[in-house]
Amino acid sequence: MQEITRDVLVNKASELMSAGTVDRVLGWMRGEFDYDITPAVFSTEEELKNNFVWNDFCGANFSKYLIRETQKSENKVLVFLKPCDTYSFNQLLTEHRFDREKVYAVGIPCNGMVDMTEIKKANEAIKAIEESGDSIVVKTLYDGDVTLDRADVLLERCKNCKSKKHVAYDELIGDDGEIIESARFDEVAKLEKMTADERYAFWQNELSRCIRCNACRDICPACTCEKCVFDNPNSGVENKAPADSFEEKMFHIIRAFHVAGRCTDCGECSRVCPQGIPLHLLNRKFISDINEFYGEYQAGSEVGNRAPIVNYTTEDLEPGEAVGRGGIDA
Amino acid sequence: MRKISLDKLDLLFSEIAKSAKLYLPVDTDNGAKYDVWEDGKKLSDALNTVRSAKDFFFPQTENLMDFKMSGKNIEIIDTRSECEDFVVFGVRACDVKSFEILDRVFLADPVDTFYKNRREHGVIISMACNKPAETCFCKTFGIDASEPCGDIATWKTDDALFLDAKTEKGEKLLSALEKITEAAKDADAEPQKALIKERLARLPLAELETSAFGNGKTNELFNAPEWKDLSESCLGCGTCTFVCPTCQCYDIKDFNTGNGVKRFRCWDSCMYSEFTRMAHGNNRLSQLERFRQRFMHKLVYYPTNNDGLFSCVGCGRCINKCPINMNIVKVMKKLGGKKNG
Amino acid sequence: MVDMKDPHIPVVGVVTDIRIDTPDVKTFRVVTPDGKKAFEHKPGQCAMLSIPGVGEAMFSITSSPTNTEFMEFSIKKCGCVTEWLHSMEVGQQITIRGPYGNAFPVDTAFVGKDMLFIAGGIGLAPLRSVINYCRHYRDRYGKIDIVYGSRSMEDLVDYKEIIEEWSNDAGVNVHLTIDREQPEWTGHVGFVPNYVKELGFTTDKIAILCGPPIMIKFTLAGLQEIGFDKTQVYTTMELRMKCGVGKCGRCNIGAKYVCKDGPVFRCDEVDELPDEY
Amino acid sequence: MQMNEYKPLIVAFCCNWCSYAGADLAGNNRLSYPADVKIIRVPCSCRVNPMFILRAFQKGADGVIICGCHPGDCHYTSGNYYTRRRMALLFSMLEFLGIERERTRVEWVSAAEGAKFAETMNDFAETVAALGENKRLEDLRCKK
Repeated sequence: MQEITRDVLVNKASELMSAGTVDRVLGWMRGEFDYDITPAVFSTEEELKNNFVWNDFCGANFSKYLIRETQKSENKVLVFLKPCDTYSFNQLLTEHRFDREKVYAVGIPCNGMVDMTEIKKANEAIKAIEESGDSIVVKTLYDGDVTLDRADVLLERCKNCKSKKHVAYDELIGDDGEIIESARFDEVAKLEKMTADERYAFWQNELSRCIRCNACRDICPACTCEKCVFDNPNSGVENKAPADSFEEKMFHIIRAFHVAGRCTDCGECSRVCPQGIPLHLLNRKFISDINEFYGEYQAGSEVGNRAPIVNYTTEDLEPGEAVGRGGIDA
Repeated sequence: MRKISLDKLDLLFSEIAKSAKLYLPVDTDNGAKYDVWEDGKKLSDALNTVRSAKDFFFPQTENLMDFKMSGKNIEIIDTRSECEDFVVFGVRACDVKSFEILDRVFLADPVDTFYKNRREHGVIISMACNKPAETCFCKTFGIDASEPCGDIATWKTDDALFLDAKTEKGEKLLSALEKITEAAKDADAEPQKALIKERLARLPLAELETSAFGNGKTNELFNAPEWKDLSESCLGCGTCTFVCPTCQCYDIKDFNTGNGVKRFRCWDSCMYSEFTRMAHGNNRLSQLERFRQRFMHKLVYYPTNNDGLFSCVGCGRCINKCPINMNIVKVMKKLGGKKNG
Repeated sequence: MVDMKDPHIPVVGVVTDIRIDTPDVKTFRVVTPDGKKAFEHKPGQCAMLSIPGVGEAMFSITSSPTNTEFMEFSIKKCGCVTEWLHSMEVGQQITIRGPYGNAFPVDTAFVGKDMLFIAGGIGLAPLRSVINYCRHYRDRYGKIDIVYGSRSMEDLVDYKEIIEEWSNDAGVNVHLTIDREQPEWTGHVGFVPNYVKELGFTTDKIAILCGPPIMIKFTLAGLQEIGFDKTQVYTTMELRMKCGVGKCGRCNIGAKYVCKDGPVFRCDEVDELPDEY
Repeated sequence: MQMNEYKPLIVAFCCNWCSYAGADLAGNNRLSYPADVKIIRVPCSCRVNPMFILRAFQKGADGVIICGCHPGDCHYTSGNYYTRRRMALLFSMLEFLGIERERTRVEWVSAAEGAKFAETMNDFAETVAALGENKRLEDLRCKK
């Protein structure tokens, strides 16, 4: 079970609403099943009581919704932020994307969210999903109950959680955690150790599945351009479908580049990809390069940080030195 | 009706593959997908493929024609060629139904010859769903997953595969398979059908119904206040449209290759902000309008123009894939009055 | 299959004449390379013109079907395709496909009626083919009134044809207006909707409206004020079209596809559509 | 180079204030460099968007080189410092995707370094020629 129950959050939200601190709540809304949870704006206590959920499937990061939501009204909106969400929150503030004064942020601890795709890989026809300690019990329609180790079916980003610490909030429920030395760059390092041919084959296989649905871009809290270059018919690259394998690569390279230095590694891109492409690896490659070339940098850790890509020193390494480093085949 | 024992499936596939390219669902790390059968490829047990079967007839991108330009002159090069025969095995009842829905768009006058070409050269072997999932609601749209259509319908039991030809194309193929299959009585497949029927009736979405939608409901639903809440968190991505077996909106674009121009067609999504952008402006400016368009099209506009046939087949892909878990079931329940509530 | 004609595949057209109508409107004459009309059409129908590499766009055919030699398109510069079209020279080849959409019921509902054409700006383009059709079969229709307004004198499309041909026809009355006073302008000054009301037409006519949406809205209201019924008023919405063949899924207003069910609608039919235009 | 030998197509983005003039100087001094180097003049090396580089590969380039002012000498004070960071990250990413790292390069060439310009181009063309045709960032539609 999560330490913080749904009721605690509902009560907190109701309390803030009746006190007039906020007039609406950005929260997770119950779906048809245990796992299909939708981000929603709750404006009455009644709605909160009936439809608010907090369970293993509340992966959605609300930070980006704040841009639209804060433009709607002069009143404050309550937002629940998991530790990783707070980094996106800060990054958006750094970029002046929403008005901090219109938000009341409540930090909530998180034990990691479960990846439904992972569960469904082995189990189809699911009646219900229950949490019990470190296990997840999947009740199926035809094959009885299946017990899974919770740690095995966490979202990738949660398996490699980088921080249980909230870096922004007005109020915190429960105890704050710590920044974690995670193994999140291991996969990047593994790829770097492969030969160029192997890496090419790996990405060719992964990116060839892209259907250009733009879900990665549209969910990304760093992708907040009013008009994306890939939507602009005059850009010459407004490619609605991957008509050639080149275009898949271009889209993903450019997208990762556009968020380089601003990506907080929230992992939403990989979570939502309908084709299961490990897009976070591209972002992490940039993060790990930035760390290595220009010093440790975590986007969103503080408001007002200058992103490394809009910064420089006269002593930076040369592009020629940037390649072929750190185990990459020479 | 014919039957073949399951341990001879490879024989069946190799026999079919002798005369035409055979596609079937195979397992990958990221769910099942249709792949060309070759020796060693195993039929997936998954309920359905991640991407729908519409790709066979309406691929994500296809070249329509080429142009060569020289000075003020233009040469139009018709690049069409006769499609090779192919067979798709293991298509579920919902996806088979989606072909009928696409047919009514692409085969309506004026006929889309790119679509028709592939449609005429493809043979569909459907397969009944032994284990329909919680996200299935094909029954809502009058589809019976225990009696799939297609050119040949099949039922898989614990030890055998039953095959029943449904069309002329199917009969031709099935008769070519006579020497490796054995005769079976219709009654032999009945227990399996009954089992599936019973399972379908017990699905969580079995009660979802359509009486609030369909022909003539446009004005009633168009201004419904519920659209605002429903579309509130929609990201405007194209996931639902691209995994949907019936979404068929497309765009035609030109690509200058440096030695000519290729005009190609690609899937487009009514959820995209630029979808209806024309020289004079954009017809649907808000996400609410775009969101409404998608569901109104499936549940009202399409049936209005097509004798009440809905353009959703209840395959459940959008339920599984939407990044924010908004889907047609939630829309139907919210707009469908008391019955669906 | 591949010997069948596909609706997406166009034919080559040659631009044989380019007329500068206004600072941002040009009229292009198009024939096939062997000098014929690319296809037959009815008044109000559209055609898809394209320049490979730039794109396709839908335009009303401005010439009358009674013209057996060529087709004409009056095109306002407003996007990439139109910009390209405006930059071309005589002799340039383009591609053309069509005709698309329904047409004005010139041979049924309009027969024997007095006609009132009301256009604003480039809105004259779709009406020109109907006007010239009616002029060609002059005895089939009653009196013809044309109310046409534009921002300024220079912005009146087909000014030469209006003055030299239309105005001289028996039973054709042309009423021109411009939005603001100009020294060399001796005609009426004012917006189209007000002018229509001032002119005070009898209500036994068929009215055909085309122009900017705001003009259509107010003119329609004005017509209703002086006693017109919506069933007497027609308009065209070809601006929304994209593929032209009822498949791409863009132009619909409710369940109606503008490229198949339209672009010509009677105003009472428009009323039944959801408010999405 | 032999006539029948494969000649790579090189796109060189040259800063208006230094390497473009450097290329001019190379020409004036009759220093030869491969004719298959297509120079694109940019106002500053930092004008080069990563998309330009990818698009060059798409349209058939086998190698892309960016030439700018020496660090510290930027006409706009700091443009080339940004170039340096961006390209370091981009090239590293291209390598991560398995694209041969020798296909992309950044060189600092001043207006006075006509010889360096020619030398750089000769060297780069040779390196790219050794790699052969660009296959990993090609767009099949653009192939004849």
